[in-house]
Amino acid sequence: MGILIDKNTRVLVQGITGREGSFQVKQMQEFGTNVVGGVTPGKGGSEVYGVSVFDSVAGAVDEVKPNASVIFVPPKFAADSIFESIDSEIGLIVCITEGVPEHDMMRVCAYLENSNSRLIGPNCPGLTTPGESKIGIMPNPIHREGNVGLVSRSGTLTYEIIDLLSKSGIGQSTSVGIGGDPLIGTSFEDILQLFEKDPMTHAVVLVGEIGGTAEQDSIEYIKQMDKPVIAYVVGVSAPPGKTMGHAGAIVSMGGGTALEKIHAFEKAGITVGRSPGDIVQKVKTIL
Amino acid sequence: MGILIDKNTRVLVQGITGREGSFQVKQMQEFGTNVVGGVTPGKGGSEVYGVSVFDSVAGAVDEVKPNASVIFVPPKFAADSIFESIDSEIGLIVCITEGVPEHDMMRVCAYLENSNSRLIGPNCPGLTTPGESKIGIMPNPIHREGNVGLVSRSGTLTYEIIDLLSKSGIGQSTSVGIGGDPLIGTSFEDILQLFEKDPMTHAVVLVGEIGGTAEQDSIEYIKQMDKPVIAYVVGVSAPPGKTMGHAGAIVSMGGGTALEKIHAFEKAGITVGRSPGDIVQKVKTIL
Amino acid sequence: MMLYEHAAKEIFSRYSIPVPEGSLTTRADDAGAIAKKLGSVVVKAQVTAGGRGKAGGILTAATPDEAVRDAQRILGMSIKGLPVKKVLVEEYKKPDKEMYLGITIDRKARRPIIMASTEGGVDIEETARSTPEKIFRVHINPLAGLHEYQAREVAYFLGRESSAQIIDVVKKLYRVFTNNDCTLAEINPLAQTGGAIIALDAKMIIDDNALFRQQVEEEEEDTLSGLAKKHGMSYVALEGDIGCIINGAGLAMATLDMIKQYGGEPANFMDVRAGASEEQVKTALRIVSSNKNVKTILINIFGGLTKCDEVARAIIDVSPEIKVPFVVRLAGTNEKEGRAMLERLGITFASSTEEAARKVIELGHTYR
Amino acid sequence: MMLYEHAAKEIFSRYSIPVPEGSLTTRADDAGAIAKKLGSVVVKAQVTAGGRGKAGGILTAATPDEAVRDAQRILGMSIKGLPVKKVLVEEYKKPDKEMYLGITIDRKARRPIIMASTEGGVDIEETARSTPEKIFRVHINPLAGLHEYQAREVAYFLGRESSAQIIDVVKKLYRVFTNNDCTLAEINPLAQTGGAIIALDAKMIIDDNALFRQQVEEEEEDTLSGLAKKHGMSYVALEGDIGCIINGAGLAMATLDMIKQYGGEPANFMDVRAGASEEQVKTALRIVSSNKNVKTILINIFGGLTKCDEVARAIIDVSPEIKVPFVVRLAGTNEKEGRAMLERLGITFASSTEEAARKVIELGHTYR
Repeated sequence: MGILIDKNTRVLVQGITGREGSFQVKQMQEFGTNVVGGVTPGKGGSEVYGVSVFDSVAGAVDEVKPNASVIFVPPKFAADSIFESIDSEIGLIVCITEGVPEHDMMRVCAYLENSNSRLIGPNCPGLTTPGESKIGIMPNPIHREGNVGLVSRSGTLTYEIIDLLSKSGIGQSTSVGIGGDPLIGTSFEDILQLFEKDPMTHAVVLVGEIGGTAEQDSIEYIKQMDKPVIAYVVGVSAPPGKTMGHAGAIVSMGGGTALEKIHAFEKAGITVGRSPGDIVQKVKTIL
Repeated sequence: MGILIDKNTRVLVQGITGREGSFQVKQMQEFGTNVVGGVTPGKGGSEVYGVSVFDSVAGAVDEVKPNASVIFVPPKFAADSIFESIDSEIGLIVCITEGVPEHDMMRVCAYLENSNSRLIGPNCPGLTTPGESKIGIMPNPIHREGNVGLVSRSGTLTYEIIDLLSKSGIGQSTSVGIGGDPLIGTSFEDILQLFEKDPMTHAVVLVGEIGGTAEQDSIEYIKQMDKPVIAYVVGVSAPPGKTMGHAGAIVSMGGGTALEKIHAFEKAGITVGRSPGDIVQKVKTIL
Repeated sequence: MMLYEHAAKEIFSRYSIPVPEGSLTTRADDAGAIAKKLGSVVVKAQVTAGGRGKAGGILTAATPDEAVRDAQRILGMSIKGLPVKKVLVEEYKKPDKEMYLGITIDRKARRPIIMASTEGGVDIEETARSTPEKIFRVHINPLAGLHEYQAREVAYFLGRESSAQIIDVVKKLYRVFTNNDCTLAEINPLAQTGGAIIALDAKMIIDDNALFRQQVEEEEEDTLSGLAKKHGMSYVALEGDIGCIINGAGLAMATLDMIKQYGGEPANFMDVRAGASEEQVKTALRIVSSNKNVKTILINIFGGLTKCDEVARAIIDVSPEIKVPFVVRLAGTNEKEGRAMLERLGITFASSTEEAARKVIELGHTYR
Repeated sequence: MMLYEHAAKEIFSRYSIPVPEGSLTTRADDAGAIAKKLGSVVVKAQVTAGGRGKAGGILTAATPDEAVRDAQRILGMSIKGLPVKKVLVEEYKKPDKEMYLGITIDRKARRPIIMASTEGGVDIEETARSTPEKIFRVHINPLAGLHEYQAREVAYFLGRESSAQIIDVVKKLYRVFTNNDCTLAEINPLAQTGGAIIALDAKMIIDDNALFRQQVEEEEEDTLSGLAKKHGMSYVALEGDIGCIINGAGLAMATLDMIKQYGGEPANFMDVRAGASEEQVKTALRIVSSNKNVKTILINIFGGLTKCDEVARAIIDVSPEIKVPFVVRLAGTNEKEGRAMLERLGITFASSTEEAARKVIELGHTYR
């Protein structure tokens, strides 16, 4: 089980002939993902690791009927690729691309509101349901089947936590990287709602960062959840006014410090981990 | 009963200080409509027939809580007035204005899709539920309470049919003029669905015109309806390629003749009236 | 309002859509001078009607002399009743391939639709009927605008060779369409000639309701329709002898239909609109009665905004000028006042549209 | 990227938003010449930092001599660490009323938000805290764009006297905001002076991710951050002595947090990004080690796209240049190969972020 993806998910890769796109096709195939097609305009008719390439999403939809797509195109084309998948009514769109302009994302988000699609990302590592399917760029070997759901704004930090959980014998139902940009398609709360309904998931780890109020915005929902949530927020040591790598990770005058977020979680009675190791200990206690 | 409006409908008049707007406020009040406010930018604080005028819809919403609005502003401002009411989440918006540019209407229609509002019109006479409320410009004395629903693309022709029905002792549940433009907010089918569910309505008269396929588009739904529908289509004598008054009333190469429509109705087993008098006879037979 | 080809091409140029070099002229002699500069040319009649080619309004000329002769032949001819006053003399481009590209409003979908076909230079309606698979259609969300991928889909459908140039033309044509409030922006044929893409023809129809915000010169129509339009009314000439004046398009069509049902023939469609004033009704009476075929007149008013007493006053005022008999039907606002005013004139009254139609036909028989 | 006031005002002018007449100069003498032309002037330091006024970077001058003196005083001063190299000398406009108008992105609502306040010339964040009722907010649908009625609501909130002019400015500022990919377009104060509306200050921040489609000159930053950015990485200088190189922003922040938890002090934040290449890691090592405060270096890589053997190669290559000891943590793609390569160098290894943080601190103690 897990959320959003499983063995039956038919994945289309937008930007399949690029360096990163083609590399990740192979990785996903090795994981067991059902990659049914790819898109690169002008390269229709070719193949990448046995996967048919099409000129357009509509062309791919006609032939191979994908129900999810993952986007590896450069930032200036990312919004258009998302629009293309939305218009083809692809249900799940995962945008890995980092550096998509915010004005593009505002338009994309408004367009999504009246659509049948969900967007994960951009600037995210994608999502993995161990034993079922992986969409994105998370390293294959770290995952392990189990009952912990993970939702995170980070990339490599997420890998580290998944890795530690797995090595401690704690498997994951699904791990979702929602992306490190200020404007993203799917929020913590959206994913938490899915975990709450997923019978496979027994507890959730939420990994946040400085910047914005995405973490605080999820608190009201977490309080209503039956399942336990363990939160972790990085950037306690971040100075104000500086972007810490992720476009969204900045402590501005309006707030967004890690301590504010940690205090908000604690005030709401939500367990907060102090380090990846501490999270693993706390998850063990709960399960 | 009837559909869409009743005694509790709280009507806001956009463009209330204009010649037509103010005249129609008085007519609506005499009919029994609960006109709770009006909007004319820059005239906030004044009154028209005892009705408070506001500078903006939002201002009116704060004070007088309308749940419907009727628009009498000139064509170049009509789309903006509709947007303003949609953004204030007015549930029913009736646009009387004739001559709204089609590009404006395309934007309005797309905007409506993701809203909580229904638009009737533009270029329409509005709607009337006898004994309850009237929004728009239909003459007051012609209506009579009863069980026939009426939906029409026309203005004065609608009055004539209502008048004949009333004089023959046949009252109306609600009469709706959906507008004579090629792009309108609410279709025949939308209104038919409401009549089908309305316990007050026992039969429906549908009045169509040449141009487009709005009439044909309603046929599939009519076939599923429990209630009888009597159709009437004008413009049998219209020459091709000429706009007959209404912007939408044109027989183009692509079709849209009155005979095509009449044949489509007849082929689907739907009764077609040949004249206003014939409609009245056929309604009498049915009721 | 349909633009002339040369006006549409000027707009295309402003948006950098490639069009052939050329000049507009009203004099055949100029055609020679232009041809001297451009070499082989096409001389094209400037009228807002389709089928110019079939009517002989488009001719090619290899030499300046031929161009003058062509221009002489075309200037002064009439195409579908429209006199040709100007010709466009353009560089002749031999197309290797002719395609169709058009953007219009899909009224049912309530959004713009781009249509493209590899069969250009022919009637698109004909292609739609005979070989629909040769037409590619894509709907545009009017709020989001044209997506790059959509322009690409259109271009790939038309052929990959010149896809970058076609993508560019599609995007520019969409801007022409939206910025100019077009109900149609069409290139037929869009030609490929020696690797270049060029718009050999240009058609733009601008929404009449949006002319207030568009910089286009409206030519005043010297017709009864034009006169009616100027006064905010709508007149369409028909073949019969019963002049008609009605308020409201639907009621007007219903009235005409009924005249026909009872065996009469309407001379015109005339919608004086729902809010017609006394002045408008007067003008309407003068327009309708100026048609020499008119033997009788039917006035059918269902007053809402229109007041019957104002209509009556207009009739009283203008009737001395009019030599044919009337049937008047007045209903709605101030109906009684209006009727009372007219009774003195001995005018035939009707109490419904059907009765009015019947009576006006009888009246025609009586006076024949 | 924040634009200088003068650059933002140039863009405002292009959109016909009224701004005071003025000129930019790097030389104090020029200020006199400009003032001779303009009369009373304001001399304004051009730096991309707030609080210029309080720092003495904005001075008014009634005469050309005063303007020269002001410019001398301002040129060469530093505001929040930024040297002032240019001044803007502008016609002095006495405001009858100062307002605030700004458009930014509401990240939570995921759409543009217009903010307006009758309290201009002061910090909007301060107004938001102390008197929130003095701020009017309106969200814009990014697909539909600014509606006329919204511009009107903003203008009416600011006062009816000049509403037509303010509506105009709001619409133009929104176009500035969207056409230039702004994350902020702000006028503070928007002044009313003798019936006219004028933008006395101008602030624009352009989304760095959209610079590829914007015509703005990017000034190269002559700092370690600038160098890192040029190589597609992200470096932030901190106060401590532990140099840090990590792939991924979240992991980097987590690593720094842990160093602090264990009592250490990071010298920097350095995210080499998820797909770091050998070359990037080399550059990162050189950047981080060029900070003289650095006593030890922690390299923490969780390979996904980044391959651990490439990282090892980079370390082997650059380590001869570097005089301080390392702790390396390598996990993920090609982890074994990478570790094997580094073992020969006698580098301290860690198997998790926490262990790496602990070990680098111990290492610091050992070498002190």
